[in-house]
Amino acid sequence: MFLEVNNLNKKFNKEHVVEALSFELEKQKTLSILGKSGCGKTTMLKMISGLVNPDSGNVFLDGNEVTLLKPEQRNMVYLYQEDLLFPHLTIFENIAFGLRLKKINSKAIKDQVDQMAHSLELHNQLDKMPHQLSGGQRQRVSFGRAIIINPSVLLLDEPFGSLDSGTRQRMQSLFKNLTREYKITSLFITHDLKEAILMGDKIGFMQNGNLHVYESKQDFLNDPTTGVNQEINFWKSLQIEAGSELKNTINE
Amino acid sequence: MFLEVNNLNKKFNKEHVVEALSFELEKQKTLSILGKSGCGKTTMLKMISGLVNPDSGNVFLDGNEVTLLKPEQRNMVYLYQEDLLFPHLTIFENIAFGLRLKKINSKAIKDQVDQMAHSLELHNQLDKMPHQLSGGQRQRVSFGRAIIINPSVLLLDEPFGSLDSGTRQRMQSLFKNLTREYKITSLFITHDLKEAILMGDKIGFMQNGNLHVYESKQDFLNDPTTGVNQEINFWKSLQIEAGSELKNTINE
Amino acid sequence: MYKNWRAYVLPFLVLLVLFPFTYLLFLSLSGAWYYPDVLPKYFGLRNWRTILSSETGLLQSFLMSTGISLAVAIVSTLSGFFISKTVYYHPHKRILNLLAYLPYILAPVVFAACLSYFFLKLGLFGNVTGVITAQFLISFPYALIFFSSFWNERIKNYENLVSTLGGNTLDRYFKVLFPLAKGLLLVCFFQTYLISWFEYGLTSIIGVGKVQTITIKVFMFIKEANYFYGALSCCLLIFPPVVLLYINKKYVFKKIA
Amino acid sequence: MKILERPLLKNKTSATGILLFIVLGVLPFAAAFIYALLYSFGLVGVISSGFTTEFWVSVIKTGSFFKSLGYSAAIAGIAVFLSVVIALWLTLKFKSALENKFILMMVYMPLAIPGLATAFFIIQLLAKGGFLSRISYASRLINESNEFPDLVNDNLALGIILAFLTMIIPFFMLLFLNVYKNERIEDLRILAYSLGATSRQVRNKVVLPILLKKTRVLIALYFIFLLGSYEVPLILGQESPQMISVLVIQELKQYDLDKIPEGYVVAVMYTIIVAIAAVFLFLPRKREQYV
Amino acid sequence: DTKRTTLDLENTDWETLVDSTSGKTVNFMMWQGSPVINEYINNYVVPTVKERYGINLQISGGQGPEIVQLVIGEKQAGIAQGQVDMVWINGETFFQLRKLDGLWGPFVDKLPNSKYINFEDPFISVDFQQPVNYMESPWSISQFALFTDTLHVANPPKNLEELERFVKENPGTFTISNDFTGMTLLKSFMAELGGSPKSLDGKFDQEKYDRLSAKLWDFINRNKKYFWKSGETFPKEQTKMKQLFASGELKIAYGYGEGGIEENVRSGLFPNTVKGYAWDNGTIKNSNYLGILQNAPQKAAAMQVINFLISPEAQLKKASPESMNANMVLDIDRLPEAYQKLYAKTKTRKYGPSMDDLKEHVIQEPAPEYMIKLYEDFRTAVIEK
Ligand SMILES: Nc1ncnc2c1ncn2[C@@H]1O[C@H](COP(=O)(O)OP(=O)(O)OP(=O)(O)O)[C@@H](O)[C@H]1O
Ligand SMILES: Nc1ncnc2c1ncn2[C@@H]1O[C@H](COP(=O)(O)OP(=O)(O)OP(=O)(O)O)[C@@H](O)[C@H]1O
Ligand SMILES: NCCCCNCCCN
Ligand SMILES: [Mg+2]
Ligand SMILES: [Mg+2]
Repeated sequence: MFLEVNNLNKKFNKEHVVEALSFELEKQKTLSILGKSGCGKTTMLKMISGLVNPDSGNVFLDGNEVTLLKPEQRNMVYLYQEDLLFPHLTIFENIAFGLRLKKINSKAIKDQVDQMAHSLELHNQLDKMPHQLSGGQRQRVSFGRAIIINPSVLLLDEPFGSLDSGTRQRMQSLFKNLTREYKITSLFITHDLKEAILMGDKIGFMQNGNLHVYESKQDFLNDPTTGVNQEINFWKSLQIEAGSELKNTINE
Repeated sequence: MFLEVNNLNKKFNKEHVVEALSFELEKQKTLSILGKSGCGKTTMLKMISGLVNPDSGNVFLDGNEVTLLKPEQRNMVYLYQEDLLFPHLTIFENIAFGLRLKKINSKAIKDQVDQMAHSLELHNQLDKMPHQLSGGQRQRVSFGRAIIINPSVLLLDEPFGSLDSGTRQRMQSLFKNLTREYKITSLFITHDLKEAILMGDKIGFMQNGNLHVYESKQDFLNDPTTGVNQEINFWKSLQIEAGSELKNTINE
Repeated sequence: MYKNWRAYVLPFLVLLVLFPFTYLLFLSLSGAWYYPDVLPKYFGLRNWRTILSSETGLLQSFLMSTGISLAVAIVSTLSGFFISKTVYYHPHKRILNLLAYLPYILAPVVFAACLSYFFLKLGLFGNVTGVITAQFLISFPYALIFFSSFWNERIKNYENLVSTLGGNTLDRYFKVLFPLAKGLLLVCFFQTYLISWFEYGLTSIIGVGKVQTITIKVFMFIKEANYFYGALSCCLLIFPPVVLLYINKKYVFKKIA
Repeated sequence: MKILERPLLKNKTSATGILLFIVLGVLPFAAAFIYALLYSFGLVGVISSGFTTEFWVSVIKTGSFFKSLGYSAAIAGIAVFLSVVIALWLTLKFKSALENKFILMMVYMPLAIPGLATAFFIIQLLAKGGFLSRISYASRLINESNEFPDLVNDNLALGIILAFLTMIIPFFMLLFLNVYKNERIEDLRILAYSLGATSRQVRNKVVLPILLKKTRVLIALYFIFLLGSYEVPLILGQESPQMISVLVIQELKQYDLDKIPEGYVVAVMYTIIVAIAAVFLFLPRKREQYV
Repeated sequence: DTKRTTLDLENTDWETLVDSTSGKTVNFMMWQGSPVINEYINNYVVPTVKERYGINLQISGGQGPEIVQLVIGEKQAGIAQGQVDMVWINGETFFQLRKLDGLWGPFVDKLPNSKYINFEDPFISVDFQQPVNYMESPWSISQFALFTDTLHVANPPKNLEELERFVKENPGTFTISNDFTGMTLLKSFMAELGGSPKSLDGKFDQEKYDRLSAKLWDFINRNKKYFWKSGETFPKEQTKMKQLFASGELKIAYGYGEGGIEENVRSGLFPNTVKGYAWDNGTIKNSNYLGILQNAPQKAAAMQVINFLISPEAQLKKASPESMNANMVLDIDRLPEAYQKLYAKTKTRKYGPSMDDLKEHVIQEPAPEYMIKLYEDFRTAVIEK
């Protein structure tokens, strides 16, 4: 297995936030993770990326233990839940940040960033400073900054939470393409069921500090506790409510 | 009309962000607003609440022009898109903030905050400082702090963006109940179609700096550009894909 | 009315700030200014000529002072910045913070009096190294505490962000921490520079009057009876930092406002 | 924060950092203190003749130490309080003006005046024979220099306090400006407004608490710094009571060499008292971890 | 290196002694607060000793207390090779350094130029009622005097009775500096209360001190409400008092060096109507000295420098009112004739009195204990009262 997490534990004061958490993930797969707010998702990602130290447990990447390595030695990128842009850098420089660290030549950086900005629909915003952007724009910058460096593992903490559905869809396919193209393995935290289903090769559900990974998507769809059925019912009822007129529209 | 917005305009540098924006809203109604990321939603709310000055145009509240009033004189509460908590106050004090301003006695404040914290599912977190909370928890604090003071107008900028679907649903009904009970008029920005439909008495769609408010929900559902049909199709296809097994689950 | 009031206060404050500089310069050019005259009977360069001719080696003193102060400011600002990070992120930062205050409890002159024994033993008496070390000992804690307010959760997140994007320690400092702390670094640099530039009591004890910084050279006159020379000495002390400030103004002010 | 991230790595850098901190920040102080302590009991010093408590007894008996400490604390307290108030007021009132480079330069400039020069200037300006007195005389407000009010070397330490104010107000302004920016106070201020706060409430419940909590360490530092200041009270103070450093140095440099240990007694007592006070002041209670 | 530098003065003649001083660096610690003194040292003494003897004379700033602190510190730390070779001191510091055994010597009788000094003169050979014993070389001699602006005060007080009347008529214009200078004035007052200029001569006498000081404190406390700041505080240093005089707050001030006003008038600090004058019962006269520290690394070179400083040439230059304006410590009659002629031609002072003017009113410096007691009691009996 490419990524293995063994029996991770974390307490804050007396609160057991992550408890005996274990799972595995194959290379180039995406694991979508759902879970109630405050259940420990962010803490888990931070432990995997090395930003928070687990009280116990291990993390293996490609067979090597990385539990105690520095974040920068893991070749994993953690994408913060809040859009944490560098306030002293322009949007261009924010996106280029990881590339600059690699001392790639400026011309190449410019090309890559411009292309990424196009995909992110941010090509008009490159000269702005972070505080001049809208919430969704900031989130996209943050996403672009992480993915542009083609990390072997990408840990995403609700990367598209502030996007409208259209933009969100385009970002989702961007993500899909890039992970495929660059063979990226990823964990993808989201609160959106649809997104979880679309993005994940596998789906995990986190509860009480523990992560349950479903054998297959079907298992997930079959689990009554996930809320999928409510969702389906909602849209179904809407269809009925909207009547034939809507039905026509849909079937066009 | 309780809230009237007339021909608002706002430019940032040369970017026309809000252009000739007008709409009206009746008392005690909620207007859901959808729109592409970066289309000007936040800017609009900030102008209505007085946090950003419009280049031109007027805002009327209950017949009185408020365009040039300071934010604190408008009796509107604007709920930031990013969770902006007071870093020097505990969660309890963050929620209590607006009540303390009103010089309500401590006992009453404690009761109200405790009750609100329960509804927000934050009763265990009251003694923490903001940086110790998860993203969704912070968002709920921010929401609770705004709604606890029963403002006559509430402007919400994606209040539930970081919540899992279960929590989100409970927060939605909390919102519904409170607006009904306290006769709150509100603008509700969201990227979630379902939420827009559920929360709004009316639904608006913002595009090119302009807001189009649909006459009825039906009109909205019938509009092919909103993305509703894709959503319905998705869940429908899921149902088909999942086959009979899933169907049973759903119909249970 | 409200607006008007403010429009007057600001120019007044500016005049208030400029007044001492102008007045001291004026006084240094004056002579024969007896009570109750509002203006002096003599105005010219006499005092300056007298002092510049009797104080040989003023230029060397000036250069040496600049060197000492730069060394002290750079070393204490940087070490204060780095060490304050470990101190204020440390689990026992409450105790450490308390310890950091201790050097302040003794006034520098008293501190010097108590430390001179050790400096003598270490051969740090009467030489530039000793003076730099001694001045560092009082400016370092200052810098350390100065940066305490900088370190917080958000800064930590930014730092982590660089790491997760593949940046090493150097990147963390040069790409994020230094730029974010630039304003504070500059203020601290300036303050520690001034602590060193103006330090008299400690320098005179540890330097035994042999390390003749510009301050040592001219402070005597301030304390003497002749206030025209006193004013002149003030000018010699004050104007170099002001010029420094002016030259760096573009650089200093960009990040602070 | 209880959370120790990545202990192995942290411990190495952390250990070096803490070690440097102890060596550079704590050790010299400890050495100086122990030296003073030994001196005060007659255990070191060229004219020492073995352990004795006579110097302690003598200092405690005369009581000038306690008077001096109280006097210093009052002056430093008043000066710090006024500086904070004035600096806050100026910073908040003129926040937008302070973005102007020239105005900002005006805030920086006073930092370039050392305490001794400030004291010197204040004497030239405010003494009975000073500039203001001459102007008052010329405009017939007074008929002789003696009628000019007592503003330096005076009972109320007005001159000292004024000097302190001019020295630290600019510093506090720069500090507040920085914190204002770093802590996103502008955003939080607007947020508070929208929650219905009046200007006054925004100031008292958001802006000031955040500014003060973030800077209280430095404010306390300046209190201690003023408490122990030397040059300014030396020039602008009166002979009795005197500020504490002036007293210590006077004792250390006194003509009667046999009494020098009394200076160290004063220094030791002062250090102990302020250290105890510092424990109460700076050891923040666990709950207030936002610093 | 811990090797103690010693010189065998007994068995070495001057030529051998100074033979190897060329190229040596001598550290001279002195008070540097006056441009005319600095001018004399920096532009005359330093280049001259360099040129003539090849000695690098380094000046470091510091006076009595700093010197004493340094000696105490180095003694404690057992420093054999000290930082400073020679020092400029007066009786107060001499007393302290003797107590600390910090001075090296006797060496003065070895200096060739010491032959011009009259060691019979008690104002030279006795410092604070202590025999100098060639442990320090006299450098200048001076007398204490008072001064006033004759434009405003035509008849300044010359005894305690007149002073009492004066302060009542001119409240706030007289004070006593709480330092060496002020205490020296108090000693003169005490001598007056004792009935004669000689009343404090001899060893310290506790009974005499108690009796006279009681009278003195009574006089001061009775009148201090008419002093500067109503006697609630006193200037810490004599320089402060001079500033107050210069700015017009005080009408009478005083100091060593016959008041030390010549330079102040010349530089424009005091108006040219300021004149020094004598006190009826006399004021203290004494010398100030150059000493070599016990652990001085360059004792021979320091001797060479001191020998130069007491040479007729250097002394004559220093005596000029336009230079340091310090009285020669040399006996005119012993000088070579050429220098006697030159001396006769030196300009006289315009503003300060000469020592000749004051010679009728001379008091010898009393025993050091008087100073110690006065310091302490002035604080407890006057300032803190
Ligand atoms: N201070 C500013 N300076 C310059 N441009 C700005 C500023 N604030 C907003 N903008 C620009 O205005 C446009 C609208 O921003 P706004 O925040 O209103 O968008 P939004 O609809 O809220 O988007 P989102 O859904 O992503 O939050 C964006 O292109 C943004 O970059
Ligand atoms: N530094 C901290 N100190 C104390 N408690 C903390 C700290 N960080 C997180 N917690 C607590 O740990 C729990 C899990 O937090 P975490 O951020 O992992 O949740 P999450 O699953 O990411 O939630 P969300 O979906 O809301 O972002 C929460 O109850 C939170 O309050
Ligand atoms: N003990 C050192 C304290 C430093 C305080 N700096 C004040 C600078 C004012 N210009
Ligand atoms: Mg989270
Ligand atoms: Mg927005």
